[in-house]
Amino acid sequence: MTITSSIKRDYLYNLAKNGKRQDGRDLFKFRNITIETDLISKAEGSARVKIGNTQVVAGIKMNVGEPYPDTPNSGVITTAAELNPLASPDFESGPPREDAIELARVVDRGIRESGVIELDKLCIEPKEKIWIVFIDIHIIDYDGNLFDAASLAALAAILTTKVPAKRFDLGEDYPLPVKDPAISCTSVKFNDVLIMDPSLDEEEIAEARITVATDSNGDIRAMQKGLKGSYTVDEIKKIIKVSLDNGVEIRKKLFESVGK
Amino acid sequence: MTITSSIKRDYLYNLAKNGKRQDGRDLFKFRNITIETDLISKAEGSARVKIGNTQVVAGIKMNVGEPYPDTPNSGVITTAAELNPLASPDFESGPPREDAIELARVVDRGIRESGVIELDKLCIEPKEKIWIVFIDIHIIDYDGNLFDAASLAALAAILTTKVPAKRFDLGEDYPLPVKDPAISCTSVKFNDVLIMDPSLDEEEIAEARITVATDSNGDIRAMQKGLKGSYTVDEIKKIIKVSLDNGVEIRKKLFESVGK
Amino acid sequence: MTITSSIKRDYLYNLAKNGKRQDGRDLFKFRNITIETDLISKAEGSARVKIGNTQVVAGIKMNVGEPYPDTPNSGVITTAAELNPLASPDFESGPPREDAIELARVVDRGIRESGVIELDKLCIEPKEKIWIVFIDIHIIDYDGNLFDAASLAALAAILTTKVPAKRFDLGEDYPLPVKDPAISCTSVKFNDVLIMDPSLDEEEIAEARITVATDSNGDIRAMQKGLKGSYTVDEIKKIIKVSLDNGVEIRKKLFESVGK
Amino acid sequence: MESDIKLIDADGKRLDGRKIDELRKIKIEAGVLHRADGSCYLEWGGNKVVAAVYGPREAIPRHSQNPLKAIVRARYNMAAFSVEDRKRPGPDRRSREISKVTSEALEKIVLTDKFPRAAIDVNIEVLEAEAGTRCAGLTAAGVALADAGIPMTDIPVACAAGKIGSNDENGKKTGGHVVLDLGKREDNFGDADLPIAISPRTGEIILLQMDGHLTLEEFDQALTLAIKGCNIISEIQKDALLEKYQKGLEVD
Amino acid sequence: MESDIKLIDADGKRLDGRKIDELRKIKIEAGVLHRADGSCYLEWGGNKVVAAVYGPREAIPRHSQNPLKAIVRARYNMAAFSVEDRKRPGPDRRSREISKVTSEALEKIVLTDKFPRAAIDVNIEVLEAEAGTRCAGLTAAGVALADAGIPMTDIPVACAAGKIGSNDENGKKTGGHVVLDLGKREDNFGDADLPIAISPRTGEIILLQMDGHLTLEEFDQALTLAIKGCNIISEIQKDALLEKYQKGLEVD
Amino acid sequence: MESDIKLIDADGKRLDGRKIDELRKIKIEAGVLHRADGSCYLEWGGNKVVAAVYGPREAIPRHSQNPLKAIVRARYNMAAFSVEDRKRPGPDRRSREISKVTSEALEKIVLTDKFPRAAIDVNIEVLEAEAGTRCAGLTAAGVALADAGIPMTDIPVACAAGKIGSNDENGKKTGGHVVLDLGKREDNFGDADLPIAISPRTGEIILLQMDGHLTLEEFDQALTLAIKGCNIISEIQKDALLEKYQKGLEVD
Repeated sequence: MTITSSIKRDYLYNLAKNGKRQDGRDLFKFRNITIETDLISKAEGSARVKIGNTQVVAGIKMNVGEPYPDTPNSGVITTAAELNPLASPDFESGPPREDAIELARVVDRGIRESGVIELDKLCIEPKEKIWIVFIDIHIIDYDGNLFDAASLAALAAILTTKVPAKRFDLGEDYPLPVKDPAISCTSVKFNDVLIMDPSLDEEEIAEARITVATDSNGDIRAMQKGLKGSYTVDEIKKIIKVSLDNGVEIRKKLFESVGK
Repeated sequence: MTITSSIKRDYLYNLAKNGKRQDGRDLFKFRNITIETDLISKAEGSARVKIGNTQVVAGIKMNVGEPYPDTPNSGVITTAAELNPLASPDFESGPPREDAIELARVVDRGIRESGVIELDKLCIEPKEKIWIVFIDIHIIDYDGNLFDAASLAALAAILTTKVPAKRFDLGEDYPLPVKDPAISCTSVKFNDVLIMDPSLDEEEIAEARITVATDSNGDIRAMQKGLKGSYTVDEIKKIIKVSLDNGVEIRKKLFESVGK
Repeated sequence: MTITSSIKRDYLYNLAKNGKRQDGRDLFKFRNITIETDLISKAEGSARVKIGNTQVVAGIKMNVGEPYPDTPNSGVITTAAELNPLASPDFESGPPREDAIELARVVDRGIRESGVIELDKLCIEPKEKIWIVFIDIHIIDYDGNLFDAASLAALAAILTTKVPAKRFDLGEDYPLPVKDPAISCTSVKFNDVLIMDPSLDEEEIAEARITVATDSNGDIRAMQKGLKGSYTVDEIKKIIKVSLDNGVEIRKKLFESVGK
Repeated sequence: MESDIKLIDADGKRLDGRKIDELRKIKIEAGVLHRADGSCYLEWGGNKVVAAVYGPREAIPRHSQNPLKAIVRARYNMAAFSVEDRKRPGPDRRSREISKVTSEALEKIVLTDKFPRAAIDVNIEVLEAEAGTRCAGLTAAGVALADAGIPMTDIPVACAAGKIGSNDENGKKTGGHVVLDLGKREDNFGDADLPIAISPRTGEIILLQMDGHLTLEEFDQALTLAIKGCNIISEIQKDALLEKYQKGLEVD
Repeated sequence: MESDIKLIDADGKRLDGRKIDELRKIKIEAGVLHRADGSCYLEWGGNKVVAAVYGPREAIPRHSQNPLKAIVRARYNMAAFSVEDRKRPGPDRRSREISKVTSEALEKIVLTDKFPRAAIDVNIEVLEAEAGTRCAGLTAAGVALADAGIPMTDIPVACAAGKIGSNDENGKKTGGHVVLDLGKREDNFGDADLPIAISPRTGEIILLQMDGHLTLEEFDQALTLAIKGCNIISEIQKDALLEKYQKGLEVD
Repeated sequence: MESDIKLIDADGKRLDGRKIDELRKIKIEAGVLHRADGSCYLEWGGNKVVAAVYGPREAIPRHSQNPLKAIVRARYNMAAFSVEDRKRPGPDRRSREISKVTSEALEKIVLTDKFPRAAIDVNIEVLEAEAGTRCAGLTAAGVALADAGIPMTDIPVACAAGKIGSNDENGKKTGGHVVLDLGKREDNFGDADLPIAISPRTGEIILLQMDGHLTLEEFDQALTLAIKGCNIISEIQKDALLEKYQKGLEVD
């Protein structure tokens, strides 16, 4: 840790101990979230999500392909994330690194485990032809909390996706069959303090990070702990509670944005 | 720029200002060109081209494959160039770098845009089977102006290629269907001087480079500007004129070499 | 060569000149060899071989695939070796390097040239379907002489492999059709001394290495010379003789281990 | 072939209703990103491009440094979802070539000798592609460089001209029309494309590529038209920068 | 779907006869390799894992060094023959994610500030895989680190709990059972998996992932059960280390 | 199998009319390239090979340097068009193995301790391949090294011997013939191949590989024959170098 970051750390920690944050937020409150959809006419679905200054674009392309042998009646999802050098002076071009892989896998897990895309409705011809859903996530501006921004952008794109049946001579286009999405909420910990939706400054001093995806029943659909710190059982229960609360609000905002 | 190259630069520039060059050539004249064909009996077509000391070998292999969905009646060309470490102390082995990629793409463009290979005659069975033409270019000795040497070697190989129909049980071998080739001529600029067919020394001090491919009607079929310098409109017109003149002579030499 | 290794070199050389070795072995004797098979129930065949402290695990997986066009009635072998960073502080993760490639190719050659796997019995349907035999070799602990340990582990795995016909709806599983294996014996040379089955210390000072694979007729099936030293004709003849002698003993031990 | 598509009608109107010397609609916004030192969002017809500039900063790896001046590294990248058929992520040969010629063009304009050993990184992200992305990318990069305060001799700008409608049903040449700024179908079924970039103050050409088939006269017309396009777009670039600075003043 | 597989019977017995809170059979052996500074062989149900530790040693490449403390680099790798369908050799996205979360978990436990600029390399090789390899790997790594004499605050240990049997034939939720340490078919056809790693002395959670569907109550049950599993395995780890040291004494 | 091809006739003549101990036609030219420090063009039967040597020069990257001597880096590469079925460009496992054994063989001959920290790069480019390219490549490399003036103890040379014609129609061994320098079809359908490289002055063997099936007696015969072949080719190498120097003198 450099001297600058140790000063920043003390400053942010002292704020947090008193329930305050740099930008005036409550400890468990998200920054302002905006969601736009249908940006990219070439894509089957697309969305731009901003959480504070963090900005992510997700696009969905679909293709006809073969099912995996062990799921002959099921469509396929594939999720990729690029930590584009556009978004941060610290991102480099090149093959995806550990961070980008973890990001893509956590977003993928949130989508997959919640069953938001009804994969069994994406079978065209059992054993022969299914739809492949490519979810590509581009980080455009990085100011902390990529997990939630990426996940939310992917969901907004998914919920507005049209299956391009016409392009493949399979009838008229129709909306991608979807179910209730799981909303991902990420918090970090430094010293003994927990905060939701970390900004970049807060991420840089974080010791541990946890992402919780919850559904509209209030159930948990996916979790991922990261970084080198640890949590007590009580901290984890607290985080789940707060993630649920935020999840409710974000879900509402998501449904408004996609017109549902 | 090192001191050596700045001395070289001044020397070559002073020569050029007086219309002279290191090797006694006129500013707009090529070095001696030799073209040999049918070197490699395993290849469907092959050629070795020397421009001065620069030496390039091109070989053509053909294979039966599937057409692209959007061109179901058309053969496919694929062009690759290796800046072999054989050819220069500065070339390294490994995956192709920007220079090799640009070289391959410019050669490819010259071939593709001139339509020298009649791709629509390389369809065996619409939507199912077409001929793939692999053009592989090996730089053997690098003394400047790879673009023209590579392009000319590719053309000489193309013009002497036999379609290996017999090997694929598709009847007798026959000459690759070809049309009028576009001849590529490259010039560089340093200070305000333009010269054709730069040697390595001249390339090393060049600020800008331009390649012009012209056909036997005197029309332009492809162009590529490179390096960090700029051109005025008048300079570009001048270069096109000189490229046309040289193109006529090189085309004649090419036809003689391939017996046409 | 560091000072340490030059001292070690002198020490080991002086021992060897008097027909002695660090661990008390004769110059042409192997360390203790143990062979276990059927370790990995997921694999079609598997074995762990220890030669002294060197430890190698080999596993065989089989799959149904297409034959090569030029051998339409023949199964396919593919051999890969990983110099796992588990096994040595000097091994790095990443794509296989020259050493791992040479190792895999020498093991592969020993297997292929001896015809131990009867590839012509691995044809399921001529031109259409054959068995592919994947031989994967993991170096677990590296204390010298990987060539022989890897080769022996591969053989022990091969000789206990069951063709997984049932998994592919091709009838009952049955033993992989095999013939007489060729046993690989490796020796190294330093100064004018030859020794068999080098330990890591001995390998580090070796100038030349030679691997000889011999069959039960006493014939030679594959050889590979490595490292920067040279051999006289007489040395090579001597090595072949000694390799044959060791081969007889190792073959016996192999057959006992696999219950043949 | 598909040459029976009528790219231009009897009145000289093009498929999308444009005149021969008319640009597609262009919208430029400067300073759209928080992290980047300078940035630009650009829409040009159906193209959507973001450019971000980082630098001058120490060039890494070290061996890429030039002890006498800064290096300019443009990186052109297309999003997987930017085109009809999903593109595999990561650079391909086409994007690496565009990155190279763009870097070279920008290096001519940037006052690189002010920053020895430094790198100026120009990231161009194509979110949606519809003919002419290299010109769109370079034009956006010019604005982002200016927004980043990178000293330059000028704001570089790019535009293409091309030729359409010259093939009759037998594929024979029948004249054709030199037009400004090819659209998607014009690019696919047209006869030539000539993208250029210039320094608008001096008119110097810093990027030039040509594909297709042009007579010398057509080339001259196309070059003149493309330069004209560049000059129009140059004004839009300046307006975008002005608007950003005005916004900045309002906020303060 | 395959949800008609009956993962748990009326008596609460699982497919392999285990009780709800029963672990699969675990066997741990410390110090099994000659070259490594510390090592461990672990069998856990059908999983077979070897872990080897090298270090502390100079971190290479240099730019990976932390001037204030050691870095812990776990590398999880599956043998090509470890699974039913041969796995292509080399790291895939899954193994790289597991390597990352394992490295992070171990770094919490190792006293890294004792070894500035050093690397501690933890190689985890999965020879045979059958559900739960990440827990098996981390548990083996803990023993190998202790065997290497790396100073730690504790010996880290991992275990998973999960949920099975909650889908009726229509795929509707019908309760289900929270169980310890999912087996292969439970993992494939179950409803949720919650692998965790803890520091057993303090109970702190150093790794946690969750896939599937759990109510808050089920999560609490699963977390409690997984911690219980960790504590049982922690004893097996210590026995293995003790046995090795005793053997060492006998030999001397 | 294809063993019904008659590789040798009743008179001991081979498919291409050669005698048992006869080499294919070899043509060597030294100093064929302008840029390289030394070079060689070699035709050997249907093989066409160019070798170029650069160095001694500073070894890069630095960590590849040996502070006590030069490293010799041979790089064997086959052109995509050198074989019947187009080869994908770039090194494959076979070419990397050949590069390795060739580097090791050459390093024995070069006086590497004269050039600490240096690299001597030997590039071998196979333009056309027809059995025996590794011997052709090493032989060309020997001439290129001499042409570059690299101090060596000798000019290395390579040649193979093999066995053909030993399978009757049932695939049973029936004797067979040990022959010099296998041609393409002999290599494909023969019984064994033994490529070696030697230092011709001392007769020391610096490269040796063997594939196939040889009795001890056959091995001895093959080795003797291959050494004989090497010695013949060694003279052709020296003639080529001599010719180049004579030409050099004529020009001056």
